[in-house]
Amino acid sequence: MASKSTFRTDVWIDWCPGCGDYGIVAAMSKAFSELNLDPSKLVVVSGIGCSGKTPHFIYANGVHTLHGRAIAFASGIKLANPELTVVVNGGDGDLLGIGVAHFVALGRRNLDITVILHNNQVYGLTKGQASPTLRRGDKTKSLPAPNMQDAVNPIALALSSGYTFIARGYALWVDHLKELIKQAIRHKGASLIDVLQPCVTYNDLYTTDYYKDKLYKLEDDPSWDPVVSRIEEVEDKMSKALAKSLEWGDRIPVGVFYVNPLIETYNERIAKRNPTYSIIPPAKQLIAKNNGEPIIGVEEFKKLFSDYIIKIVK
Amino acid sequence: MASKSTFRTDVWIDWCPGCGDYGIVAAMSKAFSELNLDPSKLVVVSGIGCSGKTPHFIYANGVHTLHGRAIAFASGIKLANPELTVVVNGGDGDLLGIGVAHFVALGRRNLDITVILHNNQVYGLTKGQASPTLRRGDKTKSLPAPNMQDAVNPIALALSSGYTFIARGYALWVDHLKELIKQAIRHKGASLIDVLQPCVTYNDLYTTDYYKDKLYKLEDDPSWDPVVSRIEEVEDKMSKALAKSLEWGDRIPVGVFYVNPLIETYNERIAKRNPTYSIIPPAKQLIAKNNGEPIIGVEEFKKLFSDYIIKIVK
Amino acid sequence: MNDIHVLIGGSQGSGIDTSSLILASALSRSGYGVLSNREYYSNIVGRHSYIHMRVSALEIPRSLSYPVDIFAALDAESVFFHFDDISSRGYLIYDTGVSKTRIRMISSMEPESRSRIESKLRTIGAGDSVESLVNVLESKFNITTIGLSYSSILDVISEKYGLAKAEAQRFKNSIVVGAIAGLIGLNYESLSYAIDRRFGKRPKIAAINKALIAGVADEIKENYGEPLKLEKSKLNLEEVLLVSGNDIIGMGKIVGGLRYQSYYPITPATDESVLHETYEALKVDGESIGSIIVFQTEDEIAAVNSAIGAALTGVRASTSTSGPGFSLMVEGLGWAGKNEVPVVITYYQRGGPSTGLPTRGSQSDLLFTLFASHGEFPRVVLSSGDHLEAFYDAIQAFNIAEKYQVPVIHLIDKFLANMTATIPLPEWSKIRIDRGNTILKTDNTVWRRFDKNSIISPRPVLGSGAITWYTGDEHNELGHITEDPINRLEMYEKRWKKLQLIDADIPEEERAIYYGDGDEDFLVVGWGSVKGTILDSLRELEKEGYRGAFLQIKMFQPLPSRLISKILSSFSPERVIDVENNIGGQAARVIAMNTGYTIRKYILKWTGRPIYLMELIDGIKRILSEREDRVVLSYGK
Amino acid sequence: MNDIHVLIGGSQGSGIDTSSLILASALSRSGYGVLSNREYYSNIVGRHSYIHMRVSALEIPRSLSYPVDIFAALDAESVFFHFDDISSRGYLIYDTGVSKTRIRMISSMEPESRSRIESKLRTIGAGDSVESLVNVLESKFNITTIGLSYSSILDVISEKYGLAKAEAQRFKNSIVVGAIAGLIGLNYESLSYAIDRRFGKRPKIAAINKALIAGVADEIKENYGEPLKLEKSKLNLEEVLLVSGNDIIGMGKIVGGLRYQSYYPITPATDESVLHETYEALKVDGESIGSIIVFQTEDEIAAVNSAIGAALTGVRASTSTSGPGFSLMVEGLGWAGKNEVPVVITYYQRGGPSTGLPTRGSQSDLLFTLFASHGEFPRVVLSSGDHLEAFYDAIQAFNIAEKYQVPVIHLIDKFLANMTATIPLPEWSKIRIDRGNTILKTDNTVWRRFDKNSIISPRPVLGSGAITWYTGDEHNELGHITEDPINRLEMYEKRWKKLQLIDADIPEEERAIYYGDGDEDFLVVGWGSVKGTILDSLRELEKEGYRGAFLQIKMFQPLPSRLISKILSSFSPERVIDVENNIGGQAARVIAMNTGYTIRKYILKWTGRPIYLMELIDGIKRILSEREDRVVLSYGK
Ligand SMILES: Cc1ncc(C[n+]2csc(CCOP(=O)(O)OP(=O)(O)O)c2C)c(N)n1
Ligand SMILES: Cc1ncc(C[n+]2csc(CCOP(=O)(O)OP(=O)(O)O)c2C)c(N)n1
Ligand code: SF4
Ligand code: SF4
Ligand SMILES: [Mg+2]
Ligand SMILES: [Mg+2]
Repeated sequence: MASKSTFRTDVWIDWCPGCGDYGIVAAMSKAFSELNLDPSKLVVVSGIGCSGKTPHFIYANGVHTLHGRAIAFASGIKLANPELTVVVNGGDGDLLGIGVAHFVALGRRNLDITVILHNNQVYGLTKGQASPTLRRGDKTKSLPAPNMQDAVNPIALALSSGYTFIARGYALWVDHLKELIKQAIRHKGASLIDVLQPCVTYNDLYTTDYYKDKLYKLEDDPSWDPVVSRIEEVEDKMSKALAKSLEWGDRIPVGVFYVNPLIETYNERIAKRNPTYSIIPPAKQLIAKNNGEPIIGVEEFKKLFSDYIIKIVK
Repeated sequence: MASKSTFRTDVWIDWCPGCGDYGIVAAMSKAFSELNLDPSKLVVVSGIGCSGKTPHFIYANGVHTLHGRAIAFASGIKLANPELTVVVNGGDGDLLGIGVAHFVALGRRNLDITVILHNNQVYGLTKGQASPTLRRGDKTKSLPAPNMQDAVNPIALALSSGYTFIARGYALWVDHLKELIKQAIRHKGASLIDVLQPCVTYNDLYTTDYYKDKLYKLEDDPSWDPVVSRIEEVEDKMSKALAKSLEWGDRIPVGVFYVNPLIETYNERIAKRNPTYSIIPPAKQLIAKNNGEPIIGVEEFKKLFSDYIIKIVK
Repeated sequence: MNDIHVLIGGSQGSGIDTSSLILASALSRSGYGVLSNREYYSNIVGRHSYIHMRVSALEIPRSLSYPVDIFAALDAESVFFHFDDISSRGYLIYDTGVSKTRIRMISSMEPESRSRIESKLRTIGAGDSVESLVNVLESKFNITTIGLSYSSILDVISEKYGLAKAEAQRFKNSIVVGAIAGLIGLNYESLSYAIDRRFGKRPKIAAINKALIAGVADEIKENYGEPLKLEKSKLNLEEVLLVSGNDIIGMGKIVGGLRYQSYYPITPATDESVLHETYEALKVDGESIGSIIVFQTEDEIAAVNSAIGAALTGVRASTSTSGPGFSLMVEGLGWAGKNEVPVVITYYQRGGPSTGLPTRGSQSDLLFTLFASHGEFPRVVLSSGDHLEAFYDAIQAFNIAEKYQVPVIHLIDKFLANMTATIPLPEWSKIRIDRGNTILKTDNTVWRRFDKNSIISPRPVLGSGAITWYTGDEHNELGHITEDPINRLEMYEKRWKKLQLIDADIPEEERAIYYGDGDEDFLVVGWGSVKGTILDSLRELEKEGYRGAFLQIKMFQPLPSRLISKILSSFSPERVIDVENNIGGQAARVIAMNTGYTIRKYILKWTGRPIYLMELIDGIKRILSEREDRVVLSYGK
Repeated sequence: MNDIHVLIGGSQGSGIDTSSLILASALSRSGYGVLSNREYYSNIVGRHSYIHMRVSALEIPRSLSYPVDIFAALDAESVFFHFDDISSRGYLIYDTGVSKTRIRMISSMEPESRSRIESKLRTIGAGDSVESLVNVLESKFNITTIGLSYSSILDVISEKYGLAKAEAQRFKNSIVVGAIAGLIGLNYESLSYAIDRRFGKRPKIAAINKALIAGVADEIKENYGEPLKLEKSKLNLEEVLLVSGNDIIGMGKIVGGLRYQSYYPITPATDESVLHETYEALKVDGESIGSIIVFQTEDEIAAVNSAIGAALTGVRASTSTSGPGFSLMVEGLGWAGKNEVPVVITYYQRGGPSTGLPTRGSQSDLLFTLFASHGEFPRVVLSSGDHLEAFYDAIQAFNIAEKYQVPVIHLIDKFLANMTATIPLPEWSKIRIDRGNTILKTDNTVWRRFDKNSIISPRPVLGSGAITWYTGDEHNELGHITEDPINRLEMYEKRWKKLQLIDADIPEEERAIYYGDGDEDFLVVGWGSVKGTILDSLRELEKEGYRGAFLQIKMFQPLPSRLISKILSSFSPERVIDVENNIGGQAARVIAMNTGYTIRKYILKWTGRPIYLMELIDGIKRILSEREDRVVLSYGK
């Protein structure tokens, strides 16, 4: 059977041999294990695509949702039970194309969810059409003609949407990626990890060969400090992160681009308005007595809704 | 009746007295008139909201579509008949919330459409809920509590999506706005005009009073040159535009933020692959003979689809 | 009088809501039953809107009718719109300040309405000014027209209280409240109570209103002598709720245990979520007994999917919307069905198709809700006939959703949503929370979430301690993808059989309500907010010797087919009449689909306005006289 | 032999598509009729897939059946999956290199399938290795097992042509082509033609394939002597199309004047748009006769709405999708209905609900298409029974859309979409383009786009010279918003009446096809791709003395109700059988809804696999023997 220590189920992984997604699963399960997470308090949510199958391979609660909608499901889960650790896995088509409205909204809310973007520049499961991260003019072997649309830059989009932890990993650098995932999960707020994920079947441009000599780690530069420690630094750190995100050519950076721990999470924003929320999550609140009577009896009802009640004086 | 010279219909405008939208209609119709457009070759497309009603007040073809979807409709119109001038009007909820996927996609394609964003920071027609451009912590009179989500920056989003003409106008500066609209329409490619549009009924924060002393024109600074004249300038002009877009406080810039005339439009990209496209628009192509026979007769069929035909040799 | 109809017209934003609320509260306070509908354009300021109210000393009204006894017009446009809605012997209250206004000067009137009204004016021989129309009403139609100079009345007020002219304008709507109160003899105490209820936190405004209303009322009383004085109420209630449909459903959900409500603004659903926002911190006596997350999403796709996500954690989760929003929820609905997730969608029908008539009503989305989303999965579709039913049903919707692990669509219409009514407090003995096989806590990590051993598998929620998987793909008992044909066969049928199970569990009599003794000779079939109008029409018709029964369909999926068949076939096929607010006779089609019984007679309306009592009575008579098979109703502005 | 069933199994990505294409082309070249279905997982590489093909010397096959005469397995997994699909006296071709492979070593097999297969193995007394299974097949089941060492064969090739081992692997699938060719006596010329057709542009690969296939074929011939030799074809055709359903629909649309196709990738619809991409520049003899915009959008919402936008300009515009995509198109559909826009949606049904079985088939979305979107508006829903029909219908869909200014949904299923068939060329005499009242050019700027004087108002397109307005709100004749109740009444009914108009215009006989002489004593009702299987089953049953007719429903909206009622009621109710690929008997429900006729007998399947001839024959017999009311089919891996 599946096992907690490895965070892996015994479901056969049906990705193509050599697919970068294997690295992502390996990094995730290592990260979960090293963070010593309780798999029953962890929820891995995904969209549709090759990437969408991820939860079935992870020994933790898994919610494999609809194309583009993982973040919407995840948001409901996290809001209703903030005690759960929620990790989203999605494809580049999934998160940045059909689902981009939710991607942007998550940043704006800074809800404490970790998003792992399987960035393979193609729609894998539907046979290699151009995804939103493929550059204009690129022609993968799966395309009849060069791509006609400009690419979306996930890091830039996350920055401008309000994500407070933004990193890039490489699917084949499992240990490095694992550390990013750990940091992202530990971070309180919306986090994005853009994972460069070679698709061996359809993408013959952005291959392991392509990445091999180009990738470098941001943290190797000792002067690189992506963390906002005072609110005045935001603009500066953001624009540095943005500039880094535009680097794509002979050198491609991976590592942490931006962290801002100073922004309230959405759960904190709710708790401010509604203190009970932080004491007992809605998912654990009692709504009925043992005999099935609602906890709001007629007396409670009258008090709650007194504004709507009129006493008759004939 | 309605009239061509004023580009106004005789439909009664049912916006609230004092609404900024009046200024937008005035600026648009003046711009159309000064550009001497043929109203039958002009299509004003809109979404749903107070802003969505715009086409009914303009004497030109009007397509009042669905909430968030104006750009999708407009794209089909422009692709099928590139000879038409297509102008989109949408609310901030419309274009940057529910419809943001299409907003981003239009930039990536650089399709020659002008988008006029009615930015009033609220959902007007549904009674003043926070729209995606309202800042966190803001509390308009229509909100029960301060807004919990960060704002989207339309200029920044347009920049990162690939729009090649980006400007901001103010609904009450009709002549200034008119000039922006004219430039945007003349520009070949995806253009956005973010129009600050006071909503007198629900938004008591971003009022004419608020804007009065803060707005300034970018063009008043003689050193401001938003136009990319060589492709190497892109990064620089973009980051300058971005920096300007972050200015929001005592001083708020309006005017042209960024223009890049060097990027192929989507129609040009198609024409490259498919030269007939630029000669005769699909909307004008003949598909049948006068007697109703398709122009693809059996002979043409056999030639077109010869790859699928097998001659039998018994 | 025991029963009075009142109409108040004015432009959107001019305060007729306040007038209506004050009147309704005062009347409720005095023990009368009130039912009041609001009609308005999809517009923020400037278009014509009106309140149509019925007051009864004998009962809680269930229907509205025309003509009205009193029509109070805040502006000239209203006079032109509604002059033919007033009963002969009725009263028109209008502003003499607009006497000279001609119809063609009113730019806010849509051309279609204007030209029809102009031709009506010609027909009755009125000119095109308010003045000439008023004269004709008075002379030819026996209507008492009460012209008041609104500006003079306001001038008095502004002088007395030192208000600027513009400020005083905001009290204009109180003039008509005063006038109406005078005509029907509403007592000062009730009015004062109602004003305090509305303006309690702003005593000066309350005081001005009191003075103004009392002043006008006294003057009217003096001049006209309470011609429509209401009898003392015979209703036997000590306290009532004064609520809209949105309100009472919002309350029902809260009592039913709602802990997560997502929404994207849309008329006529938003008001329910706005109520929930007020109750986020559920406080009783200053102590919180829970907290509701009210989540305004980026679109309806996120609304439904986040609610489904929330439901997976064990909260009672819901979203509210209307047609355009539901159209975007269809894919999510299928996922919920496939994954056996209890989620409740409260669906407020407005006038379609597409954007349609966003602020008007219909019952035109029934078939859509029954078959929305690709593929086959069980869902429950439940509709409510009035405010109280809607309250219980809102709770019941959650119970069904959790007990059978299915999405439930609670189908309401704009008429019910926006009608304000006085209703008695719900009876708590009728309320139970049934969470079915929901497992909130377990020590067992290993669960077959979709155990095929029973149709309803035990459901450990996310966070309970169990580890479970969900997917929209066909899945095995663990929730992992499988394309195996035999698992497919069984898992698909396991889900589908829930419909049979629900059909067997919930008595048919609760899903289709028969109103009749068994000796009636015709039958009216209907659903949703037409209920009250149908019942009242049958009562009226009985006075004329017609004896009809009513079959109200409450649950459309699973439809109580056997009971319906039995009832339908006990009537002559020529005497079964379907009444709906749509063009397609949708409920009748659902009945045909499930029972093979084809209803032959229809009374339909699709103008976006409610079905009124007098037109329904007339329609039924026309059908029963066998002159017509299909009567199309169209009354109302 | 006149009729042969062949099955080829192998893992996804191992080239069985190529095998199948070469075989089918070669057979077609020799004049045989071919029908071939592909079954595969929602997976790119590694899961089991197979081709199920029928070849006939007498006709163009319309159905598939089991058991098969030849089963060629590319790997061990295939052997375990399909050993019981082989007829006794049939042939199994397998790789001796996997003889020792045990079922539990095959990790790509889903646990549900594995455990069922293991228990089958036990039942027949086979061990758990390929070898032991093969032995049992040979000894107990009379199956000739042909073990070939695939690696030795490839070694020869790699040596001869200097290929690396891995390269040589890519020719593995040609081994089974050769073996099958040998068994059925397929001639070299046809094979060579087929190989050139596939690999013409890569002569070396073509040459290797030819050598390999011919070599294996000769060896098999030598050892087994063409035991299943096909008779010379009696089909009287000079040329055929070898096409999938996706292909032929794509072609039909092009002939029908398609100029705008939007899509978002989704199985099983994408292939149609991929074909269109190849034909963007419509070139005949090097000259372009038009251009098609093929627009890959950001989602299906954009796909449908951009197509609607395009249609407004006068192009014939369409989008193709399947369930999840259509679920997102629902709101757009309503806008098109409301604005009377001719747009065609080609809807390929796959296994639902939700993500379901993305690469399998169903007929479970009929009711959804009929009622999708809120509110009431006319739409046409058209379904096709086979490849040729689908071609004509694709053109017809545009004609109806333009003539009646309505959205048209062309409902296909994955079975038809993914089945490859040899078919004759369409007949041009049956093809007409009817653009109705589409006005491409006018000097008149002033138009009442929604002129109520006729149900179908003249339609000047955007850019024609006219000025028109459109809105999803209720609108007046100019297309401007109006909430006037009487305009509402009329405009709503104007749209709705199109259904009656279409119902009156298009002969019922074209919308429901009756196959029978009138003297049959039972009736099968069905739609879509079950057509061929039903017709073949009736033919087979006739041989056993059963006499059945078939009623094929082609148009579901407007349904040809009178004709259907007439036909249904001419049979004994016990002898009317509904056959569908769903659990709900959806077509039967549509019939009940429209006619009141309730079908009592059902043969249903929802495993995602097609209905096979032999199981349908059996099902019909079981129904006719009156033992069962509902037969559930489940054959197929
Ligand atoms: C609404 C909807 N549209 C289309 C599809 C078909 N579909 C399945 S996977 C996929 C694209 C996957 O691409 P991506 O998100 O990049 O994920 P990847 O496979 O590359 O991991 C699509 C379009 C779907 N499942 N649902
Ligand atoms: C799918 C859908 N959801 C919700 C609505 C209801 N709705 C109408 S207008 C509107 C918001 C308008 O806000 P915005 O886009 O900012 O435009 P504004 O009114 O401010 O100009 C909404 C949510 C709708 N029409 N369609
Ligand atoms: S198609 Fe690409 S992304 Fe999908 S499993 Fe194969 S290699 Fe991975
Ligand atoms: S609500 Fe606001 S945006 Fe809408 S018309 Fe009124 S002022 Fe303008
Ligand atoms: Mg991808
Ligand atoms: Mg707005």
